Amino acid sequence: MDLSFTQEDEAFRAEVRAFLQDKLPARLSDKVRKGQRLTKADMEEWHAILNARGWLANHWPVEWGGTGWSVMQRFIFETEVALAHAPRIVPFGLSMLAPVLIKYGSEAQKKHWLPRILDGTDWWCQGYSEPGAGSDLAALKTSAVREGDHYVVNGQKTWTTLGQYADMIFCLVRTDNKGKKQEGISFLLIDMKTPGIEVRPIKLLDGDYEVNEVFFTDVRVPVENLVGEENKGWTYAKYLLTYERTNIAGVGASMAAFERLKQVAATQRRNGRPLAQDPQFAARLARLEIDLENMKTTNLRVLAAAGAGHAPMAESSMLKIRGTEIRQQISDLMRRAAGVHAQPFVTEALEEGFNGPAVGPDFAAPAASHYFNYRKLSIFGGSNEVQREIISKAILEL
Amino acid sequence: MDLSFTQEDEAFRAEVRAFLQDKLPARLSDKVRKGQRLTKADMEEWHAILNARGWLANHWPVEWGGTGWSVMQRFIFETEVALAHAPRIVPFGLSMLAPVLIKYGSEAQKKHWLPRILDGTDWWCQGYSEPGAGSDLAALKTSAVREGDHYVVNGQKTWTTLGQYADMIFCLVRTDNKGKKQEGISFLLIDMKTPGIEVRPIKLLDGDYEVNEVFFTDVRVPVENLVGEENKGWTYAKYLLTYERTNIAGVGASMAAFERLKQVAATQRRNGRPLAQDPQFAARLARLEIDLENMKTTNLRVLAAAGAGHAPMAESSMLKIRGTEIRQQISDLMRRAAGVHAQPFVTEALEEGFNGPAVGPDFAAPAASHYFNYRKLSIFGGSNEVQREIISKAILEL
Amino acid sequence: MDFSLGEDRQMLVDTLGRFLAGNFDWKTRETVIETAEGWSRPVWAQLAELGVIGALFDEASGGFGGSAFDIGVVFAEVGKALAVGPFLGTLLAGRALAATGETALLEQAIAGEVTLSAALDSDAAQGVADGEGWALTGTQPVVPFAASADRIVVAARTGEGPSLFLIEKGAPGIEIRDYPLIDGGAAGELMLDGAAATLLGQAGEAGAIIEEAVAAGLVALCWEAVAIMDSLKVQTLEYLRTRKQFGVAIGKFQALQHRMATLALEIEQARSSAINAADRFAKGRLEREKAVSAAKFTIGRVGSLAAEEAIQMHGGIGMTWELPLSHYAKRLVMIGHQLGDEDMHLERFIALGQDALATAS
Amino acid sequence: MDFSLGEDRQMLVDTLGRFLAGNFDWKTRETVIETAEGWSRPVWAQLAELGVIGALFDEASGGFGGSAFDIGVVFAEVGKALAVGPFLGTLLAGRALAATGETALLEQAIAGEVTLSAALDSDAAQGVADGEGWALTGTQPVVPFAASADRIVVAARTGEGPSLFLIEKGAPGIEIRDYPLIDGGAAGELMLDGAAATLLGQAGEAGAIIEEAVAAGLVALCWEAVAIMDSLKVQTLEYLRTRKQFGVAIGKFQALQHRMATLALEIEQARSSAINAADRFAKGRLEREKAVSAAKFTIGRVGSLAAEEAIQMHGGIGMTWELPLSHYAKRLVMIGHQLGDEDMHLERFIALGQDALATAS
Repeated sequence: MDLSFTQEDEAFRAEVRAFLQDKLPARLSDKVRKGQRLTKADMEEWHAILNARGWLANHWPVEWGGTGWSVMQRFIFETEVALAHAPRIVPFGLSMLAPVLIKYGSEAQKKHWLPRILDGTDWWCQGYSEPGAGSDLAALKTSAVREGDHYVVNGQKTWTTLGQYADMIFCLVRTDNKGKKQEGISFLLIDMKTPGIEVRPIKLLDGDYEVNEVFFTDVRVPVENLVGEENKGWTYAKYLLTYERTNIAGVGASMAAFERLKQVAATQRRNGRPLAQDPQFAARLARLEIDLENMKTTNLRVLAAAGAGHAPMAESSMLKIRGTEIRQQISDLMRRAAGVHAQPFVTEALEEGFNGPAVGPDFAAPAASHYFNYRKLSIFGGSNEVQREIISKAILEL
Repeated sequence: MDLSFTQEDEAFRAEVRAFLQDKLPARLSDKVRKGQRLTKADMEEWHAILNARGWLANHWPVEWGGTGWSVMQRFIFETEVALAHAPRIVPFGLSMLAPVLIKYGSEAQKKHWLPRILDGTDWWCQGYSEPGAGSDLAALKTSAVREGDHYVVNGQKTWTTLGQYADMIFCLVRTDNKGKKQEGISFLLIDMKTPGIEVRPIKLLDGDYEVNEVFFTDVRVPVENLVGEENKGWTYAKYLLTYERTNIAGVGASMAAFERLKQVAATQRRNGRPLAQDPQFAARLARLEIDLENMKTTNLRVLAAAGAGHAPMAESSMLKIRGTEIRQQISDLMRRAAGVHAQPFVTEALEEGFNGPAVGPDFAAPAASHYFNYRKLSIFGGSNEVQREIISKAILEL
Repeated sequence: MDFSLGEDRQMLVDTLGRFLAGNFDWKTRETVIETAEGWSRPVWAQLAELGVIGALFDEASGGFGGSAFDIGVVFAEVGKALAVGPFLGTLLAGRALAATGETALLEQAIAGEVTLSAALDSDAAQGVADGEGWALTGTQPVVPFAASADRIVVAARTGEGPSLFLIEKGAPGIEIRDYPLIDGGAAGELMLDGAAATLLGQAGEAGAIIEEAVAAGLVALCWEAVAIMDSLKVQTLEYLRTRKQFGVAIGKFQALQHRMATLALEIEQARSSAINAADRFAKGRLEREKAVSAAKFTIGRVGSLAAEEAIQMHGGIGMTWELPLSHYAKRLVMIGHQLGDEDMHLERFIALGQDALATAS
Repeated sequence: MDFSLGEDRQMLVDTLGRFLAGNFDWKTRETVIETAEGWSRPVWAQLAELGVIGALFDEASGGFGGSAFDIGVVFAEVGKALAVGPFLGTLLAGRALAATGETALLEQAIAGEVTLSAALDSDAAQGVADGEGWALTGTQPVVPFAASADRIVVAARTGEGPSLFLIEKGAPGIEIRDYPLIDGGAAGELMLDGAAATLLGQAGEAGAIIEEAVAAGLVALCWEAVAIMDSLKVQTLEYLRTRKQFGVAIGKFQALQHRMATLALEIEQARSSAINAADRFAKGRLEREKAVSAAKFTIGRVGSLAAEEAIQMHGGIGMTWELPLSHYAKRLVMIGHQLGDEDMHLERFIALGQDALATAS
């Protein structure tokens, strides 16, 4: 056993750090570090920088623009990017649709769509959930009826993250009502500018807009936008959902957030001493640090197994549960650290270039918003209850 | 709202205290306080003392020997008895069978059995659970076949607490195999000296014997020992299980145990200071104290509602869950307080009159045994999982 | 022992409940929290007329109640309706005014003619004598509805020790940086730079008065919190009974049933803690303070659990602004941040226990 | 990065696992724990012959392994079989002997010719020079298999500071009050009254040696504990699959499924903590000590959860002496009490973090 990174890995890490030092704009990392809201342009800017370096689609096959990195290199990359407070890389085209296209799409589809994902021509969003189909995704009702060389789509999707910015949406639609609900689902690519599509942003409890409802009324979609075979969409959807994601635990993001929390605990005072020396807070912090350290190794173990050819399936459910719990706990301690200053809701302070007087310590402004917003982590991407079901069935065989 | 006890209640409490001061043998309270094992004679002695005072069957109707106390008086009595470290009052005849007989028994049965319970002639035990019927009690298989003026009983009961001392057992037996499993159950009183009964003590993980298997082979039971009607036993069994128990939370016992824990925390040292000043232990202790204080009021609220004529049913499930959790947590902190001295297993130290050299602090000897033994609290009397089912159905209507 | 509210208090509860249901419905709340002041003066005036403000104070101070249970039931209705307004500030300031004999101003507040607030951290400001009056300097954080208040009771440290003062809206040396709150309503940083102030009571003697006023505030917050938990529970159970996935109501899933059973049990424990706090309020100082800290700890612990479970069991819909549930959850978690959080009160409970031991020995 | 054991270590694991399965089965264990000594000398001799004792020490000390991972895998097999014997005492004493150059005695122990134990609380005894040797006074609590040990390594405080000594079975001034343990095996209170002792290494310089030996012991206990958790998990899953109530296997009840999923996840976290402890063992002092304290905290926390859940899900049968499960649960909880419990190691982890900050600044 040896948990050290190899010399090659360390050299790679140095290369990534140098790149981040050089190319990650301070304006962007500053916003991320402060917990300010990112604009569409912010995310596009970082996307383009990564693409220019050839590191954007690092998990794709080399022939389509991938880097050929090992799982460990990808882990290092994702960790370093997070520690440097880079903006999130919007995953819908790059990490969700692309693997499906690469595995199940036609040559024409790959040639057309993959380069456009890389160069940012198309901002993709995801049309999976519906009002009546959340955890029970296969219960979806949005219908696509074949009429000549088009499908006519009617129905509604919801929880479509960043759909307000999107050029394209990949959708699960029902093309057959007979048989089991998992059969009769197809996977369609739909241009958001097609007549009959309406996007309604959903205001979340933190006052921000990041998810949307998308309504389809007689939306005509060319048949060449069907991925794979008609009525086989559930296979592709499951592939997308269980697609081996090295970063599902979000260890890098949690490490970065935890570092910030530790700084806060060292300086913010309660009862005349730093929070880091407050018995209750210190214990919360230590428990979290230990759990995160353990998680890091759990993640590496899964990756090492993946590198050795063992496909992690249900293990990623464990990573998802504990990874999101840790991220939520960090945001929980951050809002606790803010004390009375968690209440003020100065939304201007969440925007770039805010110059007003700070209310309380600077970390406090987004603390409560983040805590409430991160409730989503245990709900989306397959709720943590659904992940427990998977563990129970697939690993524990109950 | 007024949570003070009335003057009458306080006068009653004083009376109970005076009685305990006067009549509870120091030898017995000493054993209880030290967590030593009680013998059959110990329990019988205390039973007789209470009976002599007329306070034994305080929850029975006055005509049969009850005291006519209010629920609040009974709560005060049970609390004071526990705080004085009196031995447990064995409940099987007194608090389990007797209410069933009083409600469903014949006049002859009441006249014969109730006085014998009071004067200690019969030590009763309970024949409910079977190897295949635990949480699913109604799945019981022990059969009773009518032959003339006898039932012939065959089968096996298990987890029969203190059955090794018993003169009599009340049993749920199957008298009919048709229809729903809840139908066809009867309630029989069986003399333990009848030929064909074998008692096999079960050794528990703490090395002690308190539960038994009871085997029945062609055991002949006179038909006059049937309680109520044949095949209606499930009704009586349920009545017994949900019989309004003022003391299900065990608040008095937990208060007594917590006081002892507090003394231990004030004197036992770790890292050069008393445990009460150790940040982690102090926090555990405070959380527990607060939860117990809350529980006490929750219990009183249920009692006050019962006094006002509202029959507590599912509320007693909440009391059972949290009451047993608190009791388990006290034993958990006690074993933690023992530190390295939790490991030594000096069983002689658990017997009265042990004169050998103590190993570690005196509270340590039974600490681990109790912790392991108290695992039973969340298992028996309807496991805490079964109680959650009851809450979910009866209170939450899910 | 008597757990009933009693006739008079029950009438107050019914009146207040009916009034808020009729005059501060969800639509009204949504409008009010978007206004600059963050509360509704007309609603407040009507509450005063109904005697709701007066219920927080005893007759000697010009009120009609003033027991901890009176405070509790008023704030429970506030919680149930998720009402916003200067309830807490009025309570804290009013208790301080009553304790220092300033009943004339308190009577105006009870009548709804004057709006009060309170900033009771005596370490956050200093007071120095300045001719006939006093001058205060320092910053008091997150003072409820500070910008709307006509008078603010301010704690400050003087040479004599912790002291209480009254400052007046618009007086020189006062600056208020006001803002909305994430759970509705408004507050402000009260920045004092030699602000003219009137001393309340005796300089240096305010410690016990502040502690008693804060204890009343803690009772209020705990009862408000329990009412919110009840509401979250009811809303969540309703959702569990009606929302279907995999062909059945999700309330049929045993894992959720058991979690709801645990939550229901914890809420009953929280209710008991709030009752204990009110019951011990009129007892000796140590008993009162242990009980309010125990309650605030319990409320904080169960409050986050209730808020998090309610949202989680709702799924995405529980995170939307549109659903009242999310606002109940936000208010509940933020109550945890007012007048000392869960951790602070656990530490305080431990310290009070050690004080008690030291006194006993 | 490499999470495989490597060929040699895998062979050791296989050999040891096979040997214990064949020579220390459940029946044997039941017999052995009822004996006065509480362990089996023939089995121990065979373990020595197989090289198992030697695997705990490096070649310079006469062993064939000695890395933290070697220690880990040996104790994992001990845990899997719930083996009793002077494993921990030999490890602790042996590491101290190796660090002080006493390899001759250690070699005898590795060969199974001499039985060792260790009592490493330097605050529990005092040592004073006594002619050529030393005299020790004090009581060392719960010394593993003390009555069976030929030699015991004892820590004591001298004028120079914490020091290590060797005492010999039966020497004057030594009294051992021995007893069985609730989790099997035996130990004793080691009462020293001017007992003749030989100094190991330099007087006053044992602090770092003791810390390193205890760290090795912590790695051992953590790996032992994880193996026990695995066993409890397997036994409980098997029970959940076969035990029927209400007409179905109880493993079909969702509430239990979700709890098992949580438990499985926590066990993986515990495994990671044990791996971290072994990995950091050869790093600098602060990294090593933080990792072993983090692991012991995790093991303690998850250990009680695993023991309690395993018993609860079994119901009454899980509490019986007859079922191996209850003994696994007892051993697991008692590991929490050895070499510092969960709370102590959390406090220590916090303190080490503050040391690190102080050093950095």
